[in-house]
Amino acid sequence: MSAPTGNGSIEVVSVTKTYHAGAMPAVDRLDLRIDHGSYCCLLGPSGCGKTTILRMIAGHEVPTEGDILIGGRNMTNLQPVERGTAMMFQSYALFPHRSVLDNVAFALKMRGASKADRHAKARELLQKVHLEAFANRLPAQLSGGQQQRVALARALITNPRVLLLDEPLSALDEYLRLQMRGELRRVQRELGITFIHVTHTQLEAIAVADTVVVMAQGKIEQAASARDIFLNPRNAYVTRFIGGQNVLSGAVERIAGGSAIAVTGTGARIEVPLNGAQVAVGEQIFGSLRRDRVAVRRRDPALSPKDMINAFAGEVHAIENQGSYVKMTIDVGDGEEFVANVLDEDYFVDPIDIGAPVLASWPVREVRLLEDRRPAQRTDAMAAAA
Amino acid sequence: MSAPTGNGSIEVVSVTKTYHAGAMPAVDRLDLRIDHGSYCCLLGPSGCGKTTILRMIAGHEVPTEGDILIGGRNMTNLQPVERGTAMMFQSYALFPHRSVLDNVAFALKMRGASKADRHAKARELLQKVHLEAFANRLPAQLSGGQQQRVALARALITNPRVLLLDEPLSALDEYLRLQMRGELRRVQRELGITFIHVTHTQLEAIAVADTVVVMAQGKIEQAASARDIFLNPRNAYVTRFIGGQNVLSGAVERIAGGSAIAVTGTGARIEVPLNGAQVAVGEQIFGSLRRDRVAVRRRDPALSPKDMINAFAGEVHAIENQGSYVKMTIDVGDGEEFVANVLDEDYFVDPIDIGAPVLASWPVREVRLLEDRRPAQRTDAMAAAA
Amino acid sequence: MQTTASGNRPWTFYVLAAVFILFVIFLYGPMTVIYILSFQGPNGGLTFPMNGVSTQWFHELVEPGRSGDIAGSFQRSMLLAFVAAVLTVAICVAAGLGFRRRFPGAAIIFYLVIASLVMPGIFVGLGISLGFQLLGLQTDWLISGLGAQLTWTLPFGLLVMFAVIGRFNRSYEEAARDLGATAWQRTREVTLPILLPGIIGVALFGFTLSYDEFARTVLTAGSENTLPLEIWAMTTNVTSPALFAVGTVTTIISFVVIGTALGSIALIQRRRGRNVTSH
Amino acid sequence: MQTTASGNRPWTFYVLAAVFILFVIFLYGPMTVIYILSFQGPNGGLTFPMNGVSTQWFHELVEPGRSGDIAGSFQRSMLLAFVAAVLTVAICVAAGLGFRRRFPGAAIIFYLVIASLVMPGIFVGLGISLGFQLLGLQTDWLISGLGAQLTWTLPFGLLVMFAVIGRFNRSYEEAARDLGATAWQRTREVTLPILLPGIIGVALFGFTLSYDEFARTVLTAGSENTLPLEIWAMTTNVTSPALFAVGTVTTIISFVVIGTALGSIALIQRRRGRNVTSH
Repeated sequence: MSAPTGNGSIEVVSVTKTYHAGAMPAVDRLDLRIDHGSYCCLLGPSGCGKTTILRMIAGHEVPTEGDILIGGRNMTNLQPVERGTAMMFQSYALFPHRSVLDNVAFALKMRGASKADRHAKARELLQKVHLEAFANRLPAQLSGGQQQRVALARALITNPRVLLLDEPLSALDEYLRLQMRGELRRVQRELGITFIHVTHTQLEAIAVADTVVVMAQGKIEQAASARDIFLNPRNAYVTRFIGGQNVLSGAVERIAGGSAIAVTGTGARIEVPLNGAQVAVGEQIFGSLRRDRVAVRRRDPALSPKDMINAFAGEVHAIENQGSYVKMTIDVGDGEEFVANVLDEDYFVDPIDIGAPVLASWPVREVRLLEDRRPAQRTDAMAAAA
Repeated sequence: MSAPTGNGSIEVVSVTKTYHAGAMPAVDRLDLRIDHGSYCCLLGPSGCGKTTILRMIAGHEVPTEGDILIGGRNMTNLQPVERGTAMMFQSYALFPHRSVLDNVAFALKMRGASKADRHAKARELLQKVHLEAFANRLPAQLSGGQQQRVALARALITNPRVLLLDEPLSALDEYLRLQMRGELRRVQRELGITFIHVTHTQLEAIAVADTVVVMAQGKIEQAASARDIFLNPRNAYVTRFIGGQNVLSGAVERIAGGSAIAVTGTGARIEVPLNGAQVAVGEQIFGSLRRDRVAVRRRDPALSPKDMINAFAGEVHAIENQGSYVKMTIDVGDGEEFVANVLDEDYFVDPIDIGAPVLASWPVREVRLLEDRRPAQRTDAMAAAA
Repeated sequence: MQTTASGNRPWTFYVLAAVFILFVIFLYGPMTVIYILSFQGPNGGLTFPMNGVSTQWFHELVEPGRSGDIAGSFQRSMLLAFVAAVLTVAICVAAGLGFRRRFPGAAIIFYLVIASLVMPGIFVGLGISLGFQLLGLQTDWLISGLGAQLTWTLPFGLLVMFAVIGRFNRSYEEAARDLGATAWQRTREVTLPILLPGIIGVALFGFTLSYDEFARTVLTAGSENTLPLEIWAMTTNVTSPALFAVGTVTTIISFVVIGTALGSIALIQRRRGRNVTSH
Repeated sequence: MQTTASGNRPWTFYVLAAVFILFVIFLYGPMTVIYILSFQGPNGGLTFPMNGVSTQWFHELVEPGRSGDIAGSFQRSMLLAFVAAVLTVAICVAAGLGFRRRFPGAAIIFYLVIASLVMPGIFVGLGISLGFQLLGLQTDWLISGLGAQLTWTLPFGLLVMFAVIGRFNRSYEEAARDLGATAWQRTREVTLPILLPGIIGVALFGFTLSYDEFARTVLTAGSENTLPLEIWAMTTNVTSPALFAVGTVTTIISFVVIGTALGSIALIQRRRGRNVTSH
């Protein structure tokens, strides 16, 4: 019964998917390689094309252009069952009229296995997900977490080399969600097969994945390890979407000592280490800055921050206690959200309230240059002078 | 039109609510005091009675026993409109056939205000929530976040002294949820009225509330400031539910230097500072330990942890990258989840993988005694000897 | 989601399409014959060939006495259908709203009402006429006839109304209450407008089922005929194309009624956006 | 949620309850008279008083020739209703599944089918009999009669089926496909079993609407009567309580049919748990 678990590497080669002639493509000339045995998360807001990619790998959609390779073989036009993949659906799609055991055994029944054989194998899988006692129940008699495990067992019974998970945790409540995402990761490690997991939740992607693929409007914005995505987001979109970092921006005033000195919209100056990147004076550059590297202290309202560098003056816009740290949102006057995550023991020594004037500062080395550039623009002042 | 915002303190006095004769009460002899102008979160799993309390304060349910006082006056049997409260419903319950403006003006229309008056006041409120441009739209034409703001404006038009919010963020996606919870907090500060907010999400409660009320099965487990709930959970239930801390437990072996030395189920020894509390030898005691205070290092598998104190030997069960820290779930062999949150820069120096043997240790001062006690029990060994 | 991997339509699709085209031909072919023949020339007969084209048979309908009491029975049927629709809406909406709260005996009454759907129509009429006879009352289209039709329109209306109200979110009413609306204000300003599309559907059911009713009405209409009864009488007596002219007119009326009703439902739904009724 | 602050029932509740009790009395009172009179003694007449009690009129039903062709027409009606139900289910299920994918002209066909609901029944029958006449065919209850009834049962069945399939989650089928089921296996093992309660509902509609049909059937049944036609003939010819015995028997049959159908739907729904149909 158990086919050998072949090579589960995935190649998406220049794939485009357009649903209606003339409409915006859901997926736009996308290339992606996923190594065998890795855990990959496709992350993006709804409508970014992540589910479409998953469904094309599964064989439930056919690309308009381009190829899907699994284990090095072109599978673009094959039926799902010929691909060695298995899919777990968002609401699990457990068959409501079949027992848990028959749900899990379904794929073997379709392949013509005898009742004894398929039930034996199904029981084995139910044991793995600790649900052997529920074999004769109907899905509606199980909790959400149990249903998810049945769906997992049902998908795994054919020994797929790739498991495709469409928002596998979205039907669970917060508590179970945190618990089950650890379990998914464990199962993937144990089986050593490729998992591709679609989600719109940044923390979920970073928590479980080896590789995170951040998408927007049918294209990949960045594909990298979870750690890289968090530490070194490529551009302002990824930085904002992942959320652990602030986006800084300013027009380059001068370049000194391997760093660009840029003037922000509010007139503050920031220093951005260039690490060899080339930027031109006048160009608008962007940088990322970890929220937990920002220090916040009270500010004398009279103090002008104009001549300070690597510090923003502002007012506290919102305070959110997060348990082990406090999230302070600071209004720095340029419309971009600026957040400092301050350790709880530091914050509660002298709690700063909403509306208080503060100064936020950070070490230069924590700023990273992003790829976005905008050409030099005539400033309002120049326009007025002209 | 604008009635003065009276005193919005709430007293729930020994209230019981039973829906069906003979059934378990949804709320069971519950007492609660909420100060005027504070932001209070009722937190608990579904079915714990938190929504029932909210609805009894709003006047949509009548207590089976006990009294509800608002601003010091007994309101137990009054109609909602006589209470000076306003409620925001879970799915907002915006009237789909009325424009945004008419939705907001609805309460004034019911009070017989002229069209000009009520529209003027409604426009004023829409301006406050930055939706004046959408006044003539229908609710279905707005996004989820905009609908929430309309619901807020509609509830605030009668200048209530208490705003009751039933899971106000549950209909929003993750990104908006984070944004809007800060906004709710800001609005409450600005208006200075009492907010009572029902949620089942721990982080949400801690993030917005002055006072968090943790509930289970119709009773209050703990009511305290957000910081206190996080730092000093009263018992194991609250500790597990809030989630930032581990629960330790063991039988008291001896008491020394103001601390109890207890033996855990796996034979490890833990030290629990008593701070004057009385415990008896043999009694089962419980302690809480912040997850971000646990240090984890690799362990020689041969090493026996038996004679160590304040350290658990175990294997890594799950690893979840959380961006600025890594959540390591460690299997210490006693069935209780044991988690260490390790700073990312520490973890990634030498990443420990799933299955690796590790030793988790912590400073004694980070352990806090919980109120739960269980009397001394015959151990299995004693039973076997008998 | 709109397309799946199997791009071609299966053969079953074509079989199905063929069945439907057959159905449409079977139903509309003969009806078309009726519509065409209703424009038969003044000297034409009940079948083809057409002997010229005229609207003479339509004129004959409104002249009393020429082809039975078509004008009178049409007025009666319209009035009856209107009254039946109004009563069906009033009772079904009230019942739908009132019976959300359970009370002892609700299930029994509900099943008795629904069971009347499957009672043989002829016998319902027979029973009611017998009952009137036993009580010494005269059967009349607007009394016993209306009653007999309500035994048919009410259960249908109730089924629709319960389905509609089952999807109605009570928090709309609670929100209105919270905002100070009295019970009457809640019903008028919130509940009824939100339920409006369903209410129009119930009215449509009531009107159409009454307008077209035969089996229950035939023994309870008394001395004056409703339109279907008059037409039935005509099929045995009248040998002129006026019969077909009636068919053309009633079909047009039916289409206007259903078009207006469905059109207004669609309009309301579109105005409110798709996602509203579902929560 | 079960109770609200206002504990007492409003006066409107009692008005409503009264209306319903009146309705039930109006409908079931006369029917009860029929049921009682069907046990009239051998020498009793068509009204009260009862002249003894007997089951003689039931015996008379099965003896051919005594009270018209009741047994024959009953067999015809049962067969016709069964065939109509089977065809309605087959076509509606196929249409419901097939028409999920849009195709050019789908909307037109759909509206044509639904519009047939509001076509006056008498005229549908007239048109079909006229069509048969024009084509030189003989009308027959199992051919033209069945066709005429399908113009009534199919649109109802389609409305129910579209409602049922609208709530059917396509991911069940995709999951089956992902697990290696062929198109036929998907339909047989997943789609049809999940839709079963709705399919039973459609069958029930088809059976009941056909069994009780009068207006469309009367001109298309040909020389042999269906049960409603036979009963109609009896109301003018037969003057014995055998007529009432027919009423009692057909009512029992109707209740058995609806009870079995609704009971099996309830059973299936309970087995699967409440929350399944909704997603």
